[in-house]
Amino acid sequence: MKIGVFVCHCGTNIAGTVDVERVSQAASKFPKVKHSASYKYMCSNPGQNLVKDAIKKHKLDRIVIASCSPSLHEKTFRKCVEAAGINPYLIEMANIREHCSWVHKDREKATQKAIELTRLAVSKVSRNKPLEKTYTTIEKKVLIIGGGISGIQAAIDIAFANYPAVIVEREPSIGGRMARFDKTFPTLDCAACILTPKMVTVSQSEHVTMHTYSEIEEVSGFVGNFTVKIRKKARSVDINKCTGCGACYNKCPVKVPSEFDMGLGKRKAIYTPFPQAVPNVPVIDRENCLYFKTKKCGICKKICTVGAIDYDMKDEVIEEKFGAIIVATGFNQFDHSVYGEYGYGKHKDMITGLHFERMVNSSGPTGGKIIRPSDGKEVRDVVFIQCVGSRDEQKGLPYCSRLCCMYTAKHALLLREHNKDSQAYVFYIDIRAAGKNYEEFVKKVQDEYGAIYLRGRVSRIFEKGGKLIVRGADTLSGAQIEIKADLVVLATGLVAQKDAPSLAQMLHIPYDKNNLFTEAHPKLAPVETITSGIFLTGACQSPKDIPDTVATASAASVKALGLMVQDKLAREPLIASVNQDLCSGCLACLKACPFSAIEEDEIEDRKLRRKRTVAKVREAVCTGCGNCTAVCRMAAIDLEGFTNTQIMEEVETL
Amino acid sequence: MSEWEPKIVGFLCNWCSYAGADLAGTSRLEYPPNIRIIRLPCSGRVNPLFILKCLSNGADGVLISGCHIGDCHYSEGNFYARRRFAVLKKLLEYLGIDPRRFQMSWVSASEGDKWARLVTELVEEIKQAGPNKDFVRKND
Amino acid sequence: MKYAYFPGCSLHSTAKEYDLSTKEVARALGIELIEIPDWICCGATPAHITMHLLSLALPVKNLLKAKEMDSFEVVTCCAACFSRLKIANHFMQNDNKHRKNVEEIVGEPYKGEVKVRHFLDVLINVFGLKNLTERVTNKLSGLKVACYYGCLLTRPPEITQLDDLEEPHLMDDLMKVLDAEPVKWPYKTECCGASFSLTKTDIVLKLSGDILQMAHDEGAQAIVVACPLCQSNLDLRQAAIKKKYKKDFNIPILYFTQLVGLSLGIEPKKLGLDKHIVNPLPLLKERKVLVDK
Amino acid sequence: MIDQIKTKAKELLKTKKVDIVIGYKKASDRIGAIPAFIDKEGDIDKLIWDGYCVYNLSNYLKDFPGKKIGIVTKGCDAKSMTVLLQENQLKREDIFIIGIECSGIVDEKRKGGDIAYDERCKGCKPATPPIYDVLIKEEEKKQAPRLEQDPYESVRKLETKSIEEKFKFWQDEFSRCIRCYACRQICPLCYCPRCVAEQTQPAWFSKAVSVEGNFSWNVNRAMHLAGRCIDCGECERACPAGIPLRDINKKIEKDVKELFSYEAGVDTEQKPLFSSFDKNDPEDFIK
Repeated sequence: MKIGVFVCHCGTNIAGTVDVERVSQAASKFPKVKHSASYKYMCSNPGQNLVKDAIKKHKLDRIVIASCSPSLHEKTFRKCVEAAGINPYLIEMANIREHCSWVHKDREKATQKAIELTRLAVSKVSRNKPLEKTYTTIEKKVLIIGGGISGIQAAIDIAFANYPAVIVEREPSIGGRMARFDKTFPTLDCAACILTPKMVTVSQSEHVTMHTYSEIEEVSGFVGNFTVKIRKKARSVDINKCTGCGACYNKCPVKVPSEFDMGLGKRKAIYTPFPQAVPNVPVIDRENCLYFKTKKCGICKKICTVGAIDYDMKDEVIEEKFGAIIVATGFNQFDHSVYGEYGYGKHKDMITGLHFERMVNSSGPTGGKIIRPSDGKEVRDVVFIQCVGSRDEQKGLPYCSRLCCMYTAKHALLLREHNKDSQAYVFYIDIRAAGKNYEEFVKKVQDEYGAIYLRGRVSRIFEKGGKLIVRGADTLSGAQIEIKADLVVLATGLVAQKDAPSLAQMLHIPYDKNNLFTEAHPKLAPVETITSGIFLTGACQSPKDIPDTVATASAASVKALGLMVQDKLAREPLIASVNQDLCSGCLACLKACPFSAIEEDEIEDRKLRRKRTVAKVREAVCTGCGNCTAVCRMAAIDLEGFTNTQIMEEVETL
Repeated sequence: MSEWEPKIVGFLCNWCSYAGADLAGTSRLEYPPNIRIIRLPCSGRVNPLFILKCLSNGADGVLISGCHIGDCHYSEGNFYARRRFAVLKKLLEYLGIDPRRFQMSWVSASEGDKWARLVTELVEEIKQAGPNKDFVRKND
Repeated sequence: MKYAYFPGCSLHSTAKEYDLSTKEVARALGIELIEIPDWICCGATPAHITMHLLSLALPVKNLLKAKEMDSFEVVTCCAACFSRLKIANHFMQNDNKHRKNVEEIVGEPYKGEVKVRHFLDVLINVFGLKNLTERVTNKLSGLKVACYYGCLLTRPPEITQLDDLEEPHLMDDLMKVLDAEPVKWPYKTECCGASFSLTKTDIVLKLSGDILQMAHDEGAQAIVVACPLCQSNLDLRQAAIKKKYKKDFNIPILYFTQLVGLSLGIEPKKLGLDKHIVNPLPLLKERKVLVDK
Repeated sequence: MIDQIKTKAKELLKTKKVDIVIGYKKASDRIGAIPAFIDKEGDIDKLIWDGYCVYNLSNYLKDFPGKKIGIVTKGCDAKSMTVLLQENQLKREDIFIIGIECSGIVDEKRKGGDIAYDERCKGCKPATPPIYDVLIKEEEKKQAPRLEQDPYESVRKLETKSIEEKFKFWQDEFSRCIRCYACRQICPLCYCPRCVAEQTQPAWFSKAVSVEGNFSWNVNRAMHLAGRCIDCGECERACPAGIPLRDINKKIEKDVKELFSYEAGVDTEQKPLFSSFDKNDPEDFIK
């Protein structure tokens, strides 16, 4: 073994406090060190050449660079020694700048420490092993969970690059929340007008497969090679036969509140959630269908001319392989019934913003009329309350839901457009209109549409004389305010889907205390998760408006496509590996792995002359955290690059 | 004979504490030179046997430092470390090893100042605890 | 059922009828109330707006007296006393710094071990509404009442732990058992202005006036209260309200204990029904809920 | 009740439900009991049951790979089987547990004297095995009242000592350790193919009989049993140097119960102590 040590002056950054020459001399006497040298800037071209030349001249096989933090130049020097013919994992760095010369003033002590740090690095490198990058194949197909605007956009982007995408949507139609909206801020184009063309594009794309009325059942595998089980719930209508004529739901005798219309309208027991549904194939709601309840009726089956109705249809579980997964599961609304001051959600004429969207929509349940749900009368005075649930650590959410300021402003505008005599009152805490043309939009609503903005909280809402009395504080004037409202619209915050944690557990991606999925890095990896190959888009990660949702959908698609275009996937070799002879098969490591990167394996035990279970690392999944190594009592699992031998050698050198 | 200076080993996770110690350097925050840092990917990588090895090899103190809870680069590594070393710490104390000799901290990548302060305090504490004589491997 | 009874200053003066009716009801139901000997101020307004420590030490002193009686549960009727005693316990249980200071003052260790209950709580949750139903001999049928809880009974909820913060219902439940009709109204926990009852009476007139107006609008013939301060503001100020706002409500303000007493067949005088400013007797006569004796 | 055990053993062997029955038989001193491995019906009469049946027989399960085993099991021993099942070392279908609702065993040191409960039986309340296939109860008369004793009494006593006293105490105790590893061999949960104590790459700790070597071995043994040790007490019984190993095991048992509400050997589905965590685990010791 011939170790070379190279000590960097880093100008005066190191040399100013550390006697670099002495470090170099001391290092030359360390065991196995054949050569040591110092130079002004080791990372510069001449510096690197000095290393390369020395490797050739002295036939060095391992290198220690005593310089700055490895986070800066470890990669640089790996490349450097590789160019000189040494395996890039046979170098170590001694951090004598950040951890030494910059934090100590006493030259003698700093020099001593620098020598010891270099000694540590030498001892470690003496135990390094040459490592090779590993490669895995990639299944060229992307799974998109959720068929809202987020998932739709992602599918379009993936399909545009000629890669197959599969959308799994649990509702009978794609479209998600956006399909329920009337108009969109700040430009006021109608949601349907911009969404439906995209829905059609997706449905007609040869690269996109849609599984609507379906849910993810199980996910296994790892980046490039996910295996996913998808449950296709029994639709009771044959999707291949149905022509979408609508005769069945026209004749169906059962009426129930429509989920799509937030209970403001009715749908049939066989139904499509909305007229533009994609696919335009109805589904039977078996809980309410007379045939399923009483075995009588069967009108839909009789009337269907193509024989698409199939009462005996069963759930079907299919299994598919994917190279990447995009999670686009969207959001839910905050449940405002926790607020006693708002009447625990009991007032009939108090609705949420999403109800308002349905009401104001001309194809909605009221035909675009804004009415009081209690008596159906048209409204005049409407109070909008912002931050319902949001920014309330006591009873609600600690975070800002980001879009309520904007959609409330939009609602105030639409209210006036629908009814010239109406008056909007908006209670707010702060107006957060940070977006292109957003602030201008709010100003317009205030100035041109006469919405009265009141800065303060509502303390009580109660019914009196057929009206809702809204009492609150206007903190700007200091006055107590009481408004007799016909309708109160709550800008309820955005929350994670109820089953977000179970999906996250299935996917092995982290989620925060609000059940929102956690990105790999809040700034530098906002659509990645720490599980490679799984990406996030839209409001499942944090509340987002449509522009942000679409942007993250395209971002996630690019990330997924980045995988699709590779032939093989290179992985850092700094991962765990099992010495199966030492392994008892207790699987403590498997249970302690945050990434499910360990699986069971079976070996033929020569001593016992029988098969036994042992652990095995799934190299493509392992991230190299090393947690497994610390829970292994028999030290059968080790981490390359930070092996037990390397670390013990370092400690031994102390 | 020169004044005794304690020798301390620090097992630092690469993503938070090592970067925090780097930041202390970049910010030129001075602290005593008694600590030797061993870089690991995660506090979860630390095997309790490393601690024993340090102490029997002459270290006067051992520190494990990782990301704050919730910040772990591997999302959960520090949770496991926390549980593991809660048990070890109590056991060592029960067996008569001065609790000051084995400590744990969370230092984030932005807490250069905390790192400098932590090491300063640690060195002070270990100085008070005195040299680790009892537990050291005798030179044979 | 045996409790240490802490009446507080109001029940010995302005709210004598609350004290009377409570004792009558307790006697009738077999709930033993033993007044804490030498009880002192509970630490309400005069103490707690001037000196925080005093406002803890005073109630603790009282609770220690109760402890000496070997009684680990104290019952009080006044919402302010209830609040002070509960808050003192909360601090003694959860705040080491304050506990040390207070223990030094009262000269004894105390960790908040004496349980504090409001008489409403005892009636409903200990004696039980079902048991009470069986004891009602004189139903208050047709009597429309607005149950007014005021500010202190339910707030702060983590300390009082008595009833729903925004929509309390204990008294409403109780009234239903007596066959009275509690009206649905939104002002159950509005402020009556009690803190200003001597210093800024015009505020009291406005706030108490609003409460009376709302009760009136929702069809209440009487207001039922569980706090002597609420009672005195709503009862006492009706004349001044009439003068200032030209509104003559003439709504009797009754303690829940008085109505429970009536339904148990106790005669009005024993319940202090003759001690109100707005005379409730005509209404009670008209509704035929008075016991003929 | 020994008849019940014999009857069951006979039935198991006869019906070929098991290949072998592990139980107890009289030792050559005619007083103590030693493990019996019965594979012939004819040998069944050798089986005994009395207060001297102290061995934790689950330690022998691994010696019969591929065989179906019937095993006589006390409450505490069944807990170690729970851990073995948890850790994938046994297949439940390979063993038939003849569970004994035990009323305590004798203190071996007083062999020949009166039956007295062993130290470890004090404070053992549920003597019923957490898992079994058939449960045999001890006779009523032997069900002497169990002492309501703090199982951690001696741990607590040690905890109150000063650091120096503690070190002194353990240094004295460990100084007798001859590194024979009897504690490991007898432990049903020390099943590693190659113990770290014998590894050389790296050499985890000194193999020499020295203060730090002995300390290291014992800390290592204790940490490897954290959340796993079910206090069958075999290590202490086996230790020729009389080191109070249970005081170390109990210390960790107490700590993990207090810190994480974790108890070993109660549930086969439970995750190992160190392969799990709670987001709210205490961290007051962390700076």
